[in-house]
Amino acid sequence: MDHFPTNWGRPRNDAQDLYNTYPLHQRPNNTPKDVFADGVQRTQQPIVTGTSILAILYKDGIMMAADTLASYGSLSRFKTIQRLQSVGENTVIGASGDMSDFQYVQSILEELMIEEFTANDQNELGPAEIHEYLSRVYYARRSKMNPLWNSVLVGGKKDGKRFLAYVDLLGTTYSASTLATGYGAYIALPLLRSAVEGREDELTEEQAQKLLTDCMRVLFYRDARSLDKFQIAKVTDEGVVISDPIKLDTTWGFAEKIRGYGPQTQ
Amino acid sequence: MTSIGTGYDLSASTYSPDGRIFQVEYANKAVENSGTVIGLKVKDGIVFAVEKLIHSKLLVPEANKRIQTIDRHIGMATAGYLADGRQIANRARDEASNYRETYRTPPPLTELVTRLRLYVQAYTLYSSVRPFGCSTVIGAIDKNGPSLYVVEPSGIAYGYNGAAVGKGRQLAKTELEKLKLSELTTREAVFEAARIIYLVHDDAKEKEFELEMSWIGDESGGIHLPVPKDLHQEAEQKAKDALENFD
Amino acid sequence: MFRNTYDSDNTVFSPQGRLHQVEYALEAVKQGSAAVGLRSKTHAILLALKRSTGELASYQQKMYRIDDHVGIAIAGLTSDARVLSNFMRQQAMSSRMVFNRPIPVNRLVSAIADKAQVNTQEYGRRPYGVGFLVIGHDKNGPHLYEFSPSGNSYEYYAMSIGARSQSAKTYLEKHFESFTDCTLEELIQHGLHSLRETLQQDKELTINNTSIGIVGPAGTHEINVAADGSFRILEGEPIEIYLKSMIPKDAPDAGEGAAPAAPAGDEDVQMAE
Amino acid sequence: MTSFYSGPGFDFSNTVRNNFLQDRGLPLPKATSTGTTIVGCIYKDGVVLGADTRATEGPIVADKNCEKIHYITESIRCCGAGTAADTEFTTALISSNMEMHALSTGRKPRVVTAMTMLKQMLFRYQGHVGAALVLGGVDVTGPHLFTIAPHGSTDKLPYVTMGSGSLAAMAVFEAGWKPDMTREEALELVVAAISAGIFNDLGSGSNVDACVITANKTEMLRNFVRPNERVTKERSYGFRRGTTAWKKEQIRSLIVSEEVVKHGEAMDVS
Amino acid sequence: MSIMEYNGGSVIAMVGKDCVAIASDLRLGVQSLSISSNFQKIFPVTDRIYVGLPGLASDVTTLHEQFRYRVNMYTIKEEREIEPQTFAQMVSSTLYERRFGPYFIEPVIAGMQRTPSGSYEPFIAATDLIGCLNFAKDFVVAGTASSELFGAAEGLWEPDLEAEDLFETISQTLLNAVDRDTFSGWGAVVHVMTKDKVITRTLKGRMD
Amino acid sequence: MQTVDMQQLKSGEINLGTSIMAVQFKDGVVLGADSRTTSGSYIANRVSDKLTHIHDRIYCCRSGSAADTQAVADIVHYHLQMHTQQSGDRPSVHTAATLFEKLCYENKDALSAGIIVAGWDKDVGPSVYNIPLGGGLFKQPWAIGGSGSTYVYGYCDATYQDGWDRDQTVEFVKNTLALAMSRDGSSGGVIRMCVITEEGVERLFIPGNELPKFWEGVEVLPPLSFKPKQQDPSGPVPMAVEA
Repeated sequence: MDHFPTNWGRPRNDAQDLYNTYPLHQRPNNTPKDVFADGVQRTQQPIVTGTSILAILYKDGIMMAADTLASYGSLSRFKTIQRLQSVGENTVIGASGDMSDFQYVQSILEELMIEEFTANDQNELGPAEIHEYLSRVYYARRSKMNPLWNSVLVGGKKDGKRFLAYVDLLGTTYSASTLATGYGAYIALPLLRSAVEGREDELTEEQAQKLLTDCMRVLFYRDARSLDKFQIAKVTDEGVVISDPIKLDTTWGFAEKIRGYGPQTQ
Repeated sequence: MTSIGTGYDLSASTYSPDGRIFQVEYANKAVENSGTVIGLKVKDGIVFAVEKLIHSKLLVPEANKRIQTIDRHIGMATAGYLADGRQIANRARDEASNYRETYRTPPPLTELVTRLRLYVQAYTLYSSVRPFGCSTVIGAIDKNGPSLYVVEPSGIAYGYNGAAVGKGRQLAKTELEKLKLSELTTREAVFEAARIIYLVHDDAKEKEFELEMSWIGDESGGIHLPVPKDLHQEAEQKAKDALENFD
Repeated sequence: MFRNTYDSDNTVFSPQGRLHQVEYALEAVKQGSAAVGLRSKTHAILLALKRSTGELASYQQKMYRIDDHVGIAIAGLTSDARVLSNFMRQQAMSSRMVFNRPIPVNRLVSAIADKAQVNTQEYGRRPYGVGFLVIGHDKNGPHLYEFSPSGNSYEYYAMSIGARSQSAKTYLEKHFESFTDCTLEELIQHGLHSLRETLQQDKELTINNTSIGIVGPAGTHEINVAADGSFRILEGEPIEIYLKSMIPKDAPDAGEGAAPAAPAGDEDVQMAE
Repeated sequence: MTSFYSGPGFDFSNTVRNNFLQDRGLPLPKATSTGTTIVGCIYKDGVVLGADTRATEGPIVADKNCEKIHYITESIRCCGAGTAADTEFTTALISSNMEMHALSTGRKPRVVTAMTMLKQMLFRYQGHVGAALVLGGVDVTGPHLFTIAPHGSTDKLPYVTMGSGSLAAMAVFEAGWKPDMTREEALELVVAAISAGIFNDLGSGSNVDACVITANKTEMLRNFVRPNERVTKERSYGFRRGTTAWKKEQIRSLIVSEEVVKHGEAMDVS
Repeated sequence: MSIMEYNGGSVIAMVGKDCVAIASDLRLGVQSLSISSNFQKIFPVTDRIYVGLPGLASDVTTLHEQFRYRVNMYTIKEEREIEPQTFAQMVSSTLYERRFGPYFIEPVIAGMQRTPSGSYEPFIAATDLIGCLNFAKDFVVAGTASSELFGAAEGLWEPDLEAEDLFETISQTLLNAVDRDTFSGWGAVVHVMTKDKVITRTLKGRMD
Repeated sequence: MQTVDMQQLKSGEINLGTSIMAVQFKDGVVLGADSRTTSGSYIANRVSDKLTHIHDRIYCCRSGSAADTQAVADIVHYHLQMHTQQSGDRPSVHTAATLFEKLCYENKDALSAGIIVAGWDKDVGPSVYNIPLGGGLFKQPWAIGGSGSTYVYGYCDATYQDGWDRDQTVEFVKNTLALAMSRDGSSGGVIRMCVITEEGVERLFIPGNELPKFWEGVEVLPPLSFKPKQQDPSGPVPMAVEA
């Protein structure tokens, strides 16, 4: 007979915490293994998806941009989805890929931030810590052959230091002064690189914003899963600001005189 | 003391012949000997105040917190065994987190208190454990507005407009009853809370103490935060002045 | 000895609401040799008295490094200390792995306190029989905590635990207000003075029976200290110089006297301006 | 030995054997491909074409400075991406046909003619001839620019990109293109687009080739920009003579030495 | 395993100062089994053209014969010896004819090209198995050790090597590269061409 | 894209994801199409013209494989020119549609083409023919096609009425295409339209930034954080607890 009420409903597992040395609330939750686990199919592909995220360093901090579309295959299913999320006072994350997984990640980050808040000891998690945490989460899930289907950019500024890094469904991480996920890595990154690299400390907020807007426009022109409505997030010493959705102005006039695909002229 | 020596008071799983569970009553004794904790539910918020007894002058002031945060919008303070109190707080955080995970919405206090008291009550049932030696004053602003509860070692939980536990609870309760709590603002309640703590401490004439206060209200953005330094000082000063006038 | 009905196990409250088993565990801490901790605004240090069971035995270890920024001194059951310090190391490493940040010291102390509380509430266990002094530094500066088997933990300006720790405490209470602005050398001097209070008659502090643990920037006598002032334990030869700086107990202004002045002619000890 | 007779068109006589080998689990090797960034853009007075100069074979750089802007006629040029051999032979064939067409009509050939020949040929092979082309030129009807995809579809646009670096190059165009540019603006934009491919796409690399076509002049700017010059080695790694041991040597002299022998009658050599 | 690795073998050609060299290993294998250590993959086409044919051994023979036939036909029709440049185009179109059923050969061509002024200049070229020509100014490689050859040659080749130096460079490049390729090796042969002679040397190499 | 599989099939082909339509009215027909050409989800051409001239008063809208539909359109164009040369008369829309259908049907295994043929002829006036994937000839007063059409069948059924004039028809085509383009990722760009009447062919062009607007939603999903709602504290005291 196990006399401890907190253990009831949990199988005894000698492999973990043999002597119950953990405090009650931290005991490893040894739920029974699912007998069908071997036959379970994990997520094979993303379903409701968001496209590229762009992010750059600039003089005062970091700036990130994402459109507000969540696609279902080729269907533009949800057109008002915010894909940028502030985490604490100094960090913003943006996700492409599966939106259900992103919402899950948002919720665990929310849990984490509440846990930090309730500790009430002035030890906030900054962008570097959140990025490290996310990389562990993503790597742990891919190691269970059940990845969270996202590419995430984490950016922020804390204690005067700018931070910008990438993590994806495999737990791959890297850091650079310009980052882009999805089609952005092919289309926007070349533009961002030539505009930003080497000028991270000179770029003003206006220049940074114009650059990201130009790239979002190019992406809207060339990515069939994008939208002409997007948001820009910036993190500076003053904290995180996520803009209201911005509508892109676009140019099409040059195409009016185009006729057909070959010799056609009328 | 009909209990001592009868052998009916050695286990939480034992009734006395007249139907009492002495271990639970003893646990209450631990609460009754500790510094006073009060909680006020007012018009637009919640205020906690704790009489933190200083057992050594080597302690770093303001470092050893007695009021804990359970969720952004939920705070709590315990009287009795502090280690037990932290255990309850950890459980409360887990429950709050579990609620959030399931329902993706902040836990209402009623729900949290229900879970918490079941947890505390489980420790009154078995000889293999002892009841918690602490009472918990827990309060929040949730979708139903401000609310305040006390969870006792027995697992009982009552809702209160003004709650007091610990050594000076009687006097504190009398003082609380004098207030028109439902008309006070949270800011006003801070002053009342400080005054009451100073009053009950003065009554006991005991060791040194430190006043610790927190609030949940419009001014704190609906989240549980320590009372700002300047307001804290102002309230403390007023409380001291009131005490002198009272004498 | 008086036989108490309510002290046989930790799941029983006494009619006064006391937990005798826990109180006895606190006594176990006093069985261990003393440890002293104190802090200035730049440093936190630990000093401990090591015991040896005999001529042929080595001195028992009193201090453990937990992480770069945290160290502990123990008093009580060494084996319990091993379990808890190991747990602390795991917590510290996990924080570095998951968040790439040094674990905040207060959380580390709370974690073992929470762990200790379990042993005061469930049948078939005993409370841990060891107390810790924990020093560490984080962005808010140096810290000193005491952890005790009751599951309590507090932050102090200065504290002592273990056998005859009350005498050391008395010294500390008398002087702690001056610690804030002390240099490392002065702080160690205070520490040694207070540790000396715990000695039995006819014993004294030697390089063999004294350990000093430090977090904070390198002192004037220290070499090869990491720039971030991470935790280090001084034992043996290197503490000679500190022992020498002590003012003899029978000196007019030593021990009970006012804050120790720099010994005349000893240029190694510098007073803060 | 019927195989020595070669008729026009492709010879499929090896396919049975090759399919057999493939079925036995021996995968067929990779052909040289031009991962490639190729672009074209119309400006005020004509057309500018651009290309990088890297050829790849799987992950290997097979040629560091190949030519991807192919000659069709004097004022029509064609950039090729995809299977290198296909782009070479397809453009060579169409170039030849265009020359014939010009000779038989007696007129300067038009860009749409080349475009139609190319698309019809590629459509016939249903994408198996892996040529992705950017065709540009100037004829009596003005400047023209087309892309032709391997399956034979065409697009008519004022600025186009193709190949694996087409996304990077297109981003540069979308951000910087404007109507009625000058020659310098157009050339600069084309160089920027190709450079974006060279530096961001693994399949593209080395130098920028450009070609400016106007109504009466075509400038082929081979290696117009060379941003990836190899630095000269600081030291020589030449081997001392005699390093390599050999077993056998045979020298064949190609000098036909004639000894002139005085003879009775000169010039009598059989 | 790819069909290109079935018999194994590698070829490299390099340009020097007024000279050109072409070299190959001598292995013939059937998958991992070595059959011959004297399998020539380089063939003279004219006095001043050599062609190396690494790949499937049956196609080596077939293509060699095919080229011989076509070169002879060219010589008869044109009444002149074929030039390396022209021969390279012939190789290319011969292979591209079988675009959809290729021979498994990646030819390497080396020769001395006659200039309008009557002197000779070095010429090298290689094609893939469907005839895509690669005219390099430094070196060309093909065969199972091609990636190793690329690496070694990229480091060792230098411009304007005299014939004897070119011999050392191409020999060392080949020997070191094939030592890291299981499908190539078992000895090597080098041909160095200058305007007036061809030196053919059989090298000592590892026989494993 | 660095290596080319020698045995490749028609993978990586350029696609007209497309929203196309044609509607007849009393005096003629209106054809309309978006301008997006995709290869995967990359937009290979954002301003393509999917309205293809077949004859003086006959145009077609193309959906499916770009290469196939262009080839088919070129062949029909050729045939109708020959037809005109030989008969000296303009071909009927029916004739053009029949030719399209024949090519699509007889090569159904090799082609992926969905075509709408519309125009005006002197025999029957305006007419619209729909030739779906695999062939078959279906005469309709209005026809929609392409991947975007699936999103707007309901709208067309609910909106279309007989007897519209030119302007009403143009408005209908414009709105339908804008709706389809806003939901279908494979459609987008600009709207190109053709109005064919006895008098001639009129081209209309709606740039991508001037498309008709429909509901898009205004808010973005709020973050998960919660803002407590204030309530009257004189309300009921929560939870009754047994004494």
